[in-house]
Amino acid sequence: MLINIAIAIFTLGILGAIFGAILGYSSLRFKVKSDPIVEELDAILPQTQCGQCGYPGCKPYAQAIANGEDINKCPPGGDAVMRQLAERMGIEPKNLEGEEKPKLIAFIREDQCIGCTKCIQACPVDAIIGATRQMHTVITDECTGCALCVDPCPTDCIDMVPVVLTTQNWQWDLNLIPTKNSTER
Amino acid sequence: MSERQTEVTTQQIPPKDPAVSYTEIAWQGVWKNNPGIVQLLGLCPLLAVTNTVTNALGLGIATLFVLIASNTLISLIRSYVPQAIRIPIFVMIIASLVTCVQLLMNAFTYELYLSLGIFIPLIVTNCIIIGRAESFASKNSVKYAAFDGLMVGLGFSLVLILLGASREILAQGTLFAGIDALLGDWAKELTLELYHADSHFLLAALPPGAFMIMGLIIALKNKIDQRVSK
Amino acid sequence: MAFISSSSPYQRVRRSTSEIMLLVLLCLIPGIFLQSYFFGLGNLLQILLASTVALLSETLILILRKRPILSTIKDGSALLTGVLIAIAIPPLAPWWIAVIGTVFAVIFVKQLYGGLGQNIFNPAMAAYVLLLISFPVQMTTWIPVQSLHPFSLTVMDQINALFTGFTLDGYSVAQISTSIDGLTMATPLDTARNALNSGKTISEIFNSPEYKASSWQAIEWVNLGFLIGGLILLYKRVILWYIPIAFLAGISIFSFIAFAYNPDLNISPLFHLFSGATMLGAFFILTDPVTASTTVKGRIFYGVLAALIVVVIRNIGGYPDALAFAVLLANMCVPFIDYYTQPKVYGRGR
Amino acid sequence: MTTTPINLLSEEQLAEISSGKHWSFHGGIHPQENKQQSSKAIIKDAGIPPFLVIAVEQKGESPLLLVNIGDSVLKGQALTKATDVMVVQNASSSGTVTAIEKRTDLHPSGLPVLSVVIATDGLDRSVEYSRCADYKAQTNTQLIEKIQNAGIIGLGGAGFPTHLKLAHYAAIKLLIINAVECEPYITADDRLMQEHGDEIIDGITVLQHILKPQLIVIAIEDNKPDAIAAIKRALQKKQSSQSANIIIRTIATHYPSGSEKQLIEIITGQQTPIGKHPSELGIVMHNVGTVFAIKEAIIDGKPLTSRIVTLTGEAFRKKGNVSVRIGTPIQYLLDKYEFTPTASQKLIIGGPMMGFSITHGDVPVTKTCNCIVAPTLQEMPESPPEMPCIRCGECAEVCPAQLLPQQLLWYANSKDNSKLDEYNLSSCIECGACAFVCPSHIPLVQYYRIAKAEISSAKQQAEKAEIARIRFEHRAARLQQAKLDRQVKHKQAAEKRKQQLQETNGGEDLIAAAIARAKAKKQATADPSDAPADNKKDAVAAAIARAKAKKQAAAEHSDAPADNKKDAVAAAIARAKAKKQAAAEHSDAPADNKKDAVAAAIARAKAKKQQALESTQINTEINPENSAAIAARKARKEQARLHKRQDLPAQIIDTTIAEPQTIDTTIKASDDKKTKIAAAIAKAKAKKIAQKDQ
Repeated sequence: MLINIAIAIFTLGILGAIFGAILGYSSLRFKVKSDPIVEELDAILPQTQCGQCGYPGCKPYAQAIANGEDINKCPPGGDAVMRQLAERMGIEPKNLEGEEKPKLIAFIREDQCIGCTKCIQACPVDAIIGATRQMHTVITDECTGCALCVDPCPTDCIDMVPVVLTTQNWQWDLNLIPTKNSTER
Repeated sequence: MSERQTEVTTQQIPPKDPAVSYTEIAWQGVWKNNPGIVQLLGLCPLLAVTNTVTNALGLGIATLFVLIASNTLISLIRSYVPQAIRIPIFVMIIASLVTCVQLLMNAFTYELYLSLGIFIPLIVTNCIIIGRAESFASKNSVKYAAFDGLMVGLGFSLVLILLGASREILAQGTLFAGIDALLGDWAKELTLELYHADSHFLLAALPPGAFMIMGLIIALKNKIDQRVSK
Repeated sequence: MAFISSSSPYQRVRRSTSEIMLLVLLCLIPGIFLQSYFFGLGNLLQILLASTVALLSETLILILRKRPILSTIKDGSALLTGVLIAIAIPPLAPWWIAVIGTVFAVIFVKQLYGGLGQNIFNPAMAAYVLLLISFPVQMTTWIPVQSLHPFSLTVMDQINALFTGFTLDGYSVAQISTSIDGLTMATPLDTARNALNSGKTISEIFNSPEYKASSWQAIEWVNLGFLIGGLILLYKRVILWYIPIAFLAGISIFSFIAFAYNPDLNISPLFHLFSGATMLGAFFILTDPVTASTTVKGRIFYGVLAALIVVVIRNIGGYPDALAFAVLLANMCVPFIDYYTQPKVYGRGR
Repeated sequence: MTTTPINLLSEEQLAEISSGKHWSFHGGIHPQENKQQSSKAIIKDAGIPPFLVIAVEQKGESPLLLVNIGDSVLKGQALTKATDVMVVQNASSSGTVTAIEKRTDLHPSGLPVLSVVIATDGLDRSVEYSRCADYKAQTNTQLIEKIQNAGIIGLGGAGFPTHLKLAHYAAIKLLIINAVECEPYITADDRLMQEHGDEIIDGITVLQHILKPQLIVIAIEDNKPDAIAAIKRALQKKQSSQSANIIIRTIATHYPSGSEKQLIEIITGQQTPIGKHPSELGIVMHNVGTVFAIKEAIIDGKPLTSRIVTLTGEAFRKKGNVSVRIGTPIQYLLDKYEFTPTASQKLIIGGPMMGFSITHGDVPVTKTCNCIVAPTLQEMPESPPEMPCIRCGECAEVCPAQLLPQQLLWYANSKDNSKLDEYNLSSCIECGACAFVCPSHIPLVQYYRIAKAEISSAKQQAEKAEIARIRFEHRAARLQQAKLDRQVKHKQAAEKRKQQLQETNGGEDLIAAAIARAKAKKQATADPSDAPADNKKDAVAAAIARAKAKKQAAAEHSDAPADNKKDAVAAAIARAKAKKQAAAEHSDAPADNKKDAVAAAIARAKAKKQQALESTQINTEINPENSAAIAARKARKEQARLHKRQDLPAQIIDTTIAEPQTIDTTIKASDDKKTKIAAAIAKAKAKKIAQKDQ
């Protein structure tokens, strides 16, 4: 009886040792060093670089998500981006922190611009051009709508304006067709 | 003004409370994260043996016992287990416990042992047990781990019994048939014959019936949760 | 003045989903007529019962799901499901057979998957399989052809048998199903299978008295009825030829291979084509657009696959007829088939 | 733009085509044609409307305008300047330019585009057209430029600039003249061929001269026997070596055989590869109307100022084809041709299969408008409510692009863009055949259009995001580099100083230097405060001294704040305060520890307010509109403030009012002097800025 028990313990012990050794070895041998997930997450994020997530840009936030940060901190990306992040991370979608706003771009009221270059320094994507004491202007195609330039402006001359609907970017919403002649000056 | 206030309040809320409480464990184990109908773990025995309440109860008790014991043991040794080989160690512990249970059932409830057959040794591979060991017992103190085992086991057993009862009623029109195999001769009295018909709903006794009733139970649970959250 | 804005195209073909369903129902009439001619009015009673239950359960589930009721009921799909189930079950099966089957088909197989257009499985066939597995006795007890009835059955007799299990004179359905010489009646496929299992060869079976007494001729006629209805559907372009032709060709070819291999153990292609639910399946069940493949190649493959399963189960499986199983198994393969049989888009080369 | 053709039609293929063989395409439908409504009457002139609205924006871009408000223009006068891709827009009648503004375009969205409005004088005076009988003496470049200046775009419906299509003249083997007109109701091309067969043949010879194809096929559907006969007659008249390789191909009536890709398949049996241009196969296709316009432009020297429009549908009393000046308001046509609206009236531009509805008549006829259908409700009933897709596969049967519309619908509903791509949504030509046959009345095309628009905007956004990412990374790298550069510069400066120091000592020999250093060291121990012992110490001391000097300078000038960062913080707070007014102003204050900063901020805020006031006054003088905007903003702020206040309990307001006083007193008590100085600085600054602005 005792011998039986001893044999059982011995066998199991040997088995345990062997498998443990294999596992221990493979955990060292096949260690994954870099995390490609950060690049993928960064590709999902809208690249507004607005810092609303609390990180200085989209890449740092992607890094933070990979390290377990919440996925719901990107209002510019909205629900769609959050869902993509959730899918990529394999976690449940969450409610968005902060509200999703329509897409805006910055617009400088040029007659009030004093040429202080503060907005140029604030712009994370170099989408404002101008020089000291010269009027500044926003390159609309490059503007990400992050609104980081609005606060530094000493004369409050930067407005965030919605993107204008044109025949080129119209999304076939039949319910929004005006039933009157719309004349814009 | 209001902006500032919200900022302050969000700062005051701690990020996430890692502390566990008994009520939370019970709530999670039995309802919110029920292993059977929410996590959908251990489906193999869940669907295979729940054709009668007796079988369901037998397997439920066996699983419950193994869960409590394994959670306790693993929690006790958790600080001595090397990270890399924790899984084999857990499995070893669980396997030993299941062997004990199997021997006990063989000794005391032989008929049930026969009718449950392979599903008793299969408890070893039940994801619920290894899952609790990995995600809870190896991170918490003994008392919490043991309680968690009890509650998760209870949650699983309840689903087993519910499924077993519905299938038994639909397929045989009885309840607690053969319960004496589990509880002894006195329990023969417990067997109820609810209705008698020439033809029974055979499908309920078959695996597809188990899937369908399981689906209905999950739907019911989700419905209740929806109601409550409203 | 403001004009209505709407999307192109502004011209449309005037055929709607409900009209398609109605046409299918109309084309079922020849088959139903022949079936009730041979097996009595029980069949019509079942149809009445099943369609009523189908409409009621559809209404109920639509209320629960908070969906528009009238417009959905009007599409006729629930009605069609009910009728198909009623055709498939024995004429004097107890009333609750039709009720359980129809409720299951409409609520579980169709609406719980999201309603019309969303279900994976053919509702009528899924219900048939459920009934066959759960209530094998009731589902395989066919009454003999009317000309062979030991007792004359009035309409009231049949209604009574359906709801209570006994005729007005107190004969049970089991007794009705037993023909003059005391043999239990079953479908020809059933009879053939049982005889095969007891070690007889096919030729022996065909010459045996119990086979001759079985309703094989009637079943052949019924199949012919459904074939006619199906051809009308084809002519009206309600269904396309791919699936029926592929299925019937498949049945002929596979059964011929088996027959050529061993004519003693395997029934002939012609017998395959005109027994069981072959024609009903080819034109009315497999062609259900929701659960069938939608590409041209896919439809052909789908028909052939179903045929293969039917022949295999009929010849070596445990159930006499296999159409319902074949349909369900083929249904499961549809997403896979569709994915791998996509047509080459314009400009992808030929 | 030039593609290198690799799949050119071979000689055998061309021989096969000219031998009379033709092919067919997958799917297609046979809708009710209803062409007889308008095909019988001859083309009439629609007349001169009181005003013309000529849209000048092309694909979202505004060209350079050649006219101003108030200018008088003649018919045929160029309104815009041609660029690479844009054609010239010409005035279509004489009159005065009364406005250049955004007007609703003839576009399904009903959105406005930049347009030139001309009030006509009814005289229809035109610029002098220079006829050019001998166009063959001119080079291709000249001819193509002429076509561009005549403002010719594809008149079949898509409106692709013709001069761009002609630019591929190098490797064209087959020219197809599209006279198929497969859309129901439309008869504009039919009538044109019946009445102007000779001109069309002339236009074809012009194209023949430019493109030099081996074969020209005129494709006409067999439901236009009169047009076929007319073209045949015209061709026979021209019987010469030129027309030897022009053939007329009668094709079966089958929608959408008039679509470019499908017609190419019918004529040649070839499919245009996905994402490629037909010129890849050596094929170019022109609409018969375009050919007519080319003839007028090249031979008669007339720019494109009018087009033939089919007015049809039971709601028109007078149906038929009319020649309409580009820019004529549709309402004018409706009135003139006795349009009687019925219940839930629709007005469709283009055919009933691919056209779009407009919601009012105040839109101009454009060059692509070939038909206006005004159906009664009996003629084209409202589509019944949409029912679920039963996957009947009818749509896949008729799809000329061999797509699986039912799968596309599924993925369009679930917004699965990658799946839509996998199922080739981009190959959809939006012909409407799928929606035409759908028994569940699903407006499939509409779903695909929305999905396509969403995909393209998602693509644009992804591109934009990628650019933003690159720019962000560049900026980050640049800032990093600047930081490094600064460090290097500092180091270099330090080294330079070191060297200079060495150089001053460098005249003497090493020993002397060493002695001197030793001496210096000794001295340093004796007097550490002044003489630097070694170079390093010296540098440090220099730096300290510099810093000190700077500080002093700063103090003297009493202008630049010592710390930029602090200043920025203070400025930010100040701005926030200015915005939030007294209540908000106060809640910020306790957060800041440095009292002088607080005081300075308050002062600055006040100064800023004053400045803002001043600037508003200035603006009032300069730009009334702007000041209005500012006033509106102010009003909004005020409103927001009031709103906030109402939300707050009375107590909080009380305390917020009470607290500033206490703080002020504490500030006064402890640091009165500092505060005053800071305030003074702030005021001075504000004044300066104000002056600058003035």
